[in-house]
Amino acid sequence: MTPGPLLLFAFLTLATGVVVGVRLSRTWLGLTLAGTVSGLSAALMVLLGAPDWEWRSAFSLGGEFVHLRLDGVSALFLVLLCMGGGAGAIYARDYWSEHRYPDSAPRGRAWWSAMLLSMGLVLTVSNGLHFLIAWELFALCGYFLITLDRQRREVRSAGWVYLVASHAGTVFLFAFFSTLAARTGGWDLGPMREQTGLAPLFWLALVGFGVKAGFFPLHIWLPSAHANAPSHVSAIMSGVAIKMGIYGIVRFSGWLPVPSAAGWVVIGLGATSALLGIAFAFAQNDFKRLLAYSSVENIGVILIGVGAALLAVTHGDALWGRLAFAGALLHVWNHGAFKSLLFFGAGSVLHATGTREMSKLGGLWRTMLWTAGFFVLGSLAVSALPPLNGFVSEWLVYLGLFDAATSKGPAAWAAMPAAIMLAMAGALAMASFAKAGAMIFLGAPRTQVATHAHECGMWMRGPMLALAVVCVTIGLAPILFWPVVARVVGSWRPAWITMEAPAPLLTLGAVHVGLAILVLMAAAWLWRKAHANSLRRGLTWDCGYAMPAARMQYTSASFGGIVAGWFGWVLQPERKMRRPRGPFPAEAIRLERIPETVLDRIIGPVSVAIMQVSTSVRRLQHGRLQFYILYVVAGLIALGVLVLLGGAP
Amino acid sequence: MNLILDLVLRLAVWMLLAPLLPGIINKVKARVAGRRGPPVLQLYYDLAKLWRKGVVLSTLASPGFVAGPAVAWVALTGAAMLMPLGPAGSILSFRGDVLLLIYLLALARFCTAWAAMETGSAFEGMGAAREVSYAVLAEAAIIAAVLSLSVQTGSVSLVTMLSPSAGAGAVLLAAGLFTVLLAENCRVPFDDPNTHLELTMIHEVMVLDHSGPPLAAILHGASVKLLLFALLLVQAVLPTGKSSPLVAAGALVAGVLVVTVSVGLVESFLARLAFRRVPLLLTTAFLFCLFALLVAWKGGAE
Amino acid sequence: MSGEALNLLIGLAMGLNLLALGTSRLPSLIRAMSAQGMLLGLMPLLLEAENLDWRILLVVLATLVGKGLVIPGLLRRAMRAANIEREIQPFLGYVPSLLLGACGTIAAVALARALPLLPEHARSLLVPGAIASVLTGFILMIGRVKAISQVCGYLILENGIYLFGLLLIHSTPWLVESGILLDVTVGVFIIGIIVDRIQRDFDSLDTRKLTTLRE
Amino acid sequence: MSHLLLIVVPLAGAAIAAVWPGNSTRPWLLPVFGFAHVVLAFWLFIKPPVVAPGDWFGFDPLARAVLPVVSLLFLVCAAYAVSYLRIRSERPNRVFVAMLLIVLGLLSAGHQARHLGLLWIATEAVTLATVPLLHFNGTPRAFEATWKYLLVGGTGIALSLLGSFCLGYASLHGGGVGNLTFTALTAQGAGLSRPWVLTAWVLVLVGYGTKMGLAPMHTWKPDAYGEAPGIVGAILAGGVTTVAFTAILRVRAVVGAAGEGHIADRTLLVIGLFSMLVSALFLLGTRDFKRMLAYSSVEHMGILSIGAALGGAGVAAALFHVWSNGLTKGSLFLSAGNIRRAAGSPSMDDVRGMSVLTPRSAAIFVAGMFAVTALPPFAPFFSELLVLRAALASGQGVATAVFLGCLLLAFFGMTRVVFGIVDGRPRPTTRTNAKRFVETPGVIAPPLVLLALSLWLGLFTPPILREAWSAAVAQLFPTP
Repeated sequence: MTPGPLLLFAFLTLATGVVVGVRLSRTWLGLTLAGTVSGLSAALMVLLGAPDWEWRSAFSLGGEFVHLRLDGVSALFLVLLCMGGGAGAIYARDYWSEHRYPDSAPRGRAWWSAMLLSMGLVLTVSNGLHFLIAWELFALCGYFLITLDRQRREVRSAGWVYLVASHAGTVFLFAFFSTLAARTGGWDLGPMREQTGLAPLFWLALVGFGVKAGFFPLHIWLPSAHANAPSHVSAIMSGVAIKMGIYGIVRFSGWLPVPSAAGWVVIGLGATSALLGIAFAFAQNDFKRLLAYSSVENIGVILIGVGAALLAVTHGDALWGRLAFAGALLHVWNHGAFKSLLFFGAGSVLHATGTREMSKLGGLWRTMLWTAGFFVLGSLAVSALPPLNGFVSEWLVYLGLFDAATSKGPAAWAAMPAAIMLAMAGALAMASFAKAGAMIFLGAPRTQVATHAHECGMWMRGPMLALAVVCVTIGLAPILFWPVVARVVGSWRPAWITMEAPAPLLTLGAVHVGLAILVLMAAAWLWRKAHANSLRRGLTWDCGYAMPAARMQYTSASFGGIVAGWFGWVLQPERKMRRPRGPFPAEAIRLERIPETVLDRIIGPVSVAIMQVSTSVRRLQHGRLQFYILYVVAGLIALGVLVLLGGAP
Repeated sequence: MNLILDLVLRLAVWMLLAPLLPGIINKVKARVAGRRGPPVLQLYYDLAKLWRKGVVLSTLASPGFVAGPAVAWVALTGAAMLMPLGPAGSILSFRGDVLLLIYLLALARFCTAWAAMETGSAFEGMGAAREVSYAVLAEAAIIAAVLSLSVQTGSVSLVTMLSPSAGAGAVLLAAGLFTVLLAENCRVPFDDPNTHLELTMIHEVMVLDHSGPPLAAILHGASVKLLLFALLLVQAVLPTGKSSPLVAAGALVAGVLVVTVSVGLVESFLARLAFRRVPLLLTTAFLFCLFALLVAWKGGAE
Repeated sequence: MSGEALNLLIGLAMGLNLLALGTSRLPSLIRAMSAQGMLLGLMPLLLEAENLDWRILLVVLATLVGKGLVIPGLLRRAMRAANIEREIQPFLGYVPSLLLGACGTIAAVALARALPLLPEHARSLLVPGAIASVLTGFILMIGRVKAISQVCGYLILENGIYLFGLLLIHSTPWLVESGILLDVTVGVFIIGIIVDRIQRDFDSLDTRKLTTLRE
Repeated sequence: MSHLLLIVVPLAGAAIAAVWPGNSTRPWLLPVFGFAHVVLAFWLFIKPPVVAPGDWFGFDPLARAVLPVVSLLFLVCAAYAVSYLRIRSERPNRVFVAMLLIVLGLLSAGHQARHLGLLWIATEAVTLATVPLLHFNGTPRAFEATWKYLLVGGTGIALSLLGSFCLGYASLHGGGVGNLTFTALTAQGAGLSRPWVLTAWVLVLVGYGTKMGLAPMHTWKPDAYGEAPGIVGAILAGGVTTVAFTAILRVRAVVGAAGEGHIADRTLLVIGLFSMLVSALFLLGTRDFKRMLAYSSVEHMGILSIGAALGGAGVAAALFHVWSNGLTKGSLFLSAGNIRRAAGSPSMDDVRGMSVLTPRSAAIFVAGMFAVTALPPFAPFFSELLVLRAALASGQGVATAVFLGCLLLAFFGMTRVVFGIVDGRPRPTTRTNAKRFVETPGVIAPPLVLLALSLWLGLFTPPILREAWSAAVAQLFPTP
């Protein structure tokens, strides 16, 4: 039994899903699940030691023979894809249901299958031309999924920003792949580490894939797109789609030789994204934007690991590189799991209240206990707190960095700052998610919508439960996943293939299990103890204030205020303030908005400048024939001059 | 078998000795102020009383309000279990346990902050915000300190890291870690543990609405944390590695006492900082640790 | 001797260029243009003086009729319909355009020196004349606002090209020759029709009114 | 002789159309003769006849490489014309139908012309024949557009005539007999007088470049495409420009034979990049979706000329791009025509929400837009990628960067306009106007077919096509 048939089956089911999805929702769900499950099993088969699977077609597509390949790296991401795709499909059944969105729900199903299909192809094709095709299709599906709710203007503009940003990235990939083809004389891809001349191409790939991965400062499209998309789409975009960028970087840094500066740059980008991304997240008031920025942070964490690995490659295959890289790979899965979980949670809050502003929510735990629980779990995981999965992967990355530091090679100069920034990012992540969870679920409802919230249905809770289970499992038994990671590391760099589990991984798992048990026991015990002694309910003692109102609670803006102040230089918050005046102050306002700095402060002015050029050029088309003929003459003269210049023999 | 014994003994030590420190600090402060002050064992009495007392729960609070302190206490005690006790070593030590320790502290912080936000009171919100925000700088400082230790000793597990040959950076490290200790345990000049002006507080204001056993858990956890940091500081600085067990143990106890007393002295001679100055001080602490790291980098070359 | 006569005709044509540039009255512009056209029409007779045959005659006749009668007739008709007599405030004044034309002519002679010519053409004015007319055509098309003047400019341009084409009169097959001629004539004819339509739609031939299509 | 049928048959059709009585039945002549033409073209395509060197007309490899797509495009547009002219039954279509067929005939002539003079005659004749098509709508705007088309185009074409004469004189001066057939000129090769050849090249490039619509000689294009019916736009953009392009290629071959190929390539590259840049800047700002198509066509002409500048591989890619651009642009023009007719205005200032009013046309329009902006798996993606690859293979780093940058800007501009008119809520006036337009299969199928063809061409390019293109390359770059 090879992965081939399973993949074929997955392909067929998903392809039929594209067609029937428009009509039959149940059949579609069945097909999608079947497809994802079989894809998942194929990937696991490879990860658990089956040899790489490779297939070349007899027919040619676009003038090239189809060449599929499923090796460790592809399989790792394929698992993530199937996980996210399946969960999202189930979640969407209620969340983006037929009767709430009669026109866009069918489209949504078709595009969903198309998205899974194209991403699967991105992961498996091994031919530059077909890779580009699959990549573009996947970007396009993403666009149409983000803009499912086309009637809303802000959705459309967010989608447009995503579309053009991803096209900008694709342009770099055009350059990358055609240069590759021009240099190697063919579109076929595969390991070509020995052709050292190809090393500079890494920079093209880094930018091209980086836009999709959304590391700072190429993340401009990410916050608005993830915030405005339907939540199951946000989940797959953030959990899976941006990982395609990581896949590209990992894949081609593994197949092609990399310039010696690559490691430094990547680790630097990673650290920057981690710190700034989470700083932006902490300052947000829109909880989906917060989640989006936290994705930027996690991409940063992953890139720190990848960068450390690249450094290790250029420093004589140092061992610490493997640990960091393993951590990064594991974090790809972990982030996929807990970020999808969080977006699902956010989705059900949105579904119940219709608002994304935390300052309008509060006290939801009473009505949405399940969602609250899952959200807290996700928060713990994303804040890399033991005993959950987030900590495991970051722990591995840390170990790599520490070893790099203790090795005292030049790499330490990258490792030490990276470790410190990672620590700060971790603390900020903890703060952000403490804030998010508390603002949404704790305290008193700040508005009516929050009071009348309701728990989401089984179809939405199920996927959350599944993902939560994944988070807990990886957290409690990391050792189980080591062989997988080791396999991938091996297929990334054959030199690293022999790699036994770092001993403490088992201990860590044991400690985590113990911790989990103790935590539960202690909580239960204290709860019972509190009840055993007398337990009274009373109004919050608000410093003796008689009638505390919901409006008096700490808001997300004030919660983030301190850090927003520290990072003011990059956050550039826009404040609107009217202080209370006079003996009987009428109204006092304090609004704070955190713009997307790179977009507003850098891309904005540049595009304005370009538009000015365009307007001035368009003035030349003023309708006066005389000038049109003058242009012809001018062209004549210019070309003549050009020829004369070139004509000098 | 003796693993269990070891565990029990350690637990006992930690749980029994930890509450001593705040008592000592208060005694020192009282003496300096020329008062008699509360007995050194005051905290034990308080804990015992609180443990028997009933609980008042805010109408808004969820079960998390009680679970938070419990989890935090477990996390802190777990961290304490990872912390080696001089010659006795630690009960289980593995590569990277130091990171686990740091993140357990973070877990504890998350839970206290969470529990604080439960009541929806503006004051607790304020306290939690301050706690998590200042933690960012504190974490940076701690990681820098840990890095310097591990660069110096070429290891990533506490037992080996914490028995250094007195590195040149020991002084810097001491200064940095001491400041972090003050910040993390909400002592003056960062916080005033026994004022009643909530607006000026971090930790106290977070636990404002807690009562009974949960409050007991929080207070005890805090004392454990204090002891933890004191031990970290002492073992990071004192070159107890080579010396005989008895000497080492003595040095350890003495060191902890010194730290505690100096905390008390600081509290009696310094005023609490204005909040906008706090980041400055923390950054200074971070820089101390950073320099310690650089010194370790240079010095540890041989 | 035929060379001399030819140069004389070309000189005349170049003079007509300057006249076309200098005049502000449309009728005289049209007259200049058509006169030039007829001169050009006559030239083949001189060039092919020794071996005349009916084809040449046909071509000559067609040119004379087309350029001398049909096209000017069309333009006059449009002009009358629009009852305009003279060009009003051109983009490029008459004196400047005259000077420009003169310089152009000189430059043309110089340019013709720059390009290598066959000995038998070395002394004829064909090439400079051609270039000069082309330049004149451009100046008129760029400098004038009345549609008719621009058409005249276009025709003078074509005349210049025709003049250059005479260099190849031995080598180009008469079929091609006449095809080209036919095209040109029809082209101008259609331009005339469009001018007429524009005159009716915009009831004016002032091209400054023809600027509705713009960015 | 069958290659002459390609010219004669449509002209005969035109004659019939000119005398055909029924205004309602006349349009059917278009698909009939279009079909005949397609059959002929593809028959010749599969069984290419031998071309005697001296022939004035010949179905030579170059003609074989491009003429079929023109014919195909014409057939689909003819099918569309039937239903279009039914909608516009208020206007007499005698001239329109006749002229369309004449244009087809002349296009075949132009593509097959192997004599510089005949090539010029055919091109000029096409220019003249398209005039009645341009002002079919009979509005003042249409006449203004026609006027500009005539004078700018006329000037250009005149220059190309001058250029052809110069080339002839180059042969005379080089001791030749001034025979203007390409075979003779190429044969004379290095014997041609260098200064005259270069002069000729500049004039020809500007002249035929004007017909192609290369910047800065493109100014007639937005006006003409903006005012003409969709079919005319499609045929202009897919057929007429192609003749001009083949003309440039043929002359380029002569210049190459004269040993000045590198200079010609440089000029082609520069003017191509310039066209792309200018059109991209225009696309960023334009608010009229038919003019947008014109600018996009300018951009693609730039891509063609860049391809032509890159030697054998580039020319092959350019020929591929002729096919892909022709088909894709065709579907865009036709669907845009539908939208224009339904919306009653071409400006995105007053057209919105067409996805509601004309869902099918809007969908085709969006898909076509993605196709023409090189999104896979449509044909332009593949052809442009090949151009790119050729550029990189010949080490044109800077040119590649500019090329990609312009593609990106163009994408910004086009998505902006297209989504601007497709999304949102339609205005009431648009609603009422759109009631009168029904998306019958007759107006939906043709653009859809073209889009499908583009898709098929991209994914399953038949080997025989590639063979035809490489044969054309072999003709243009003879390897001694």
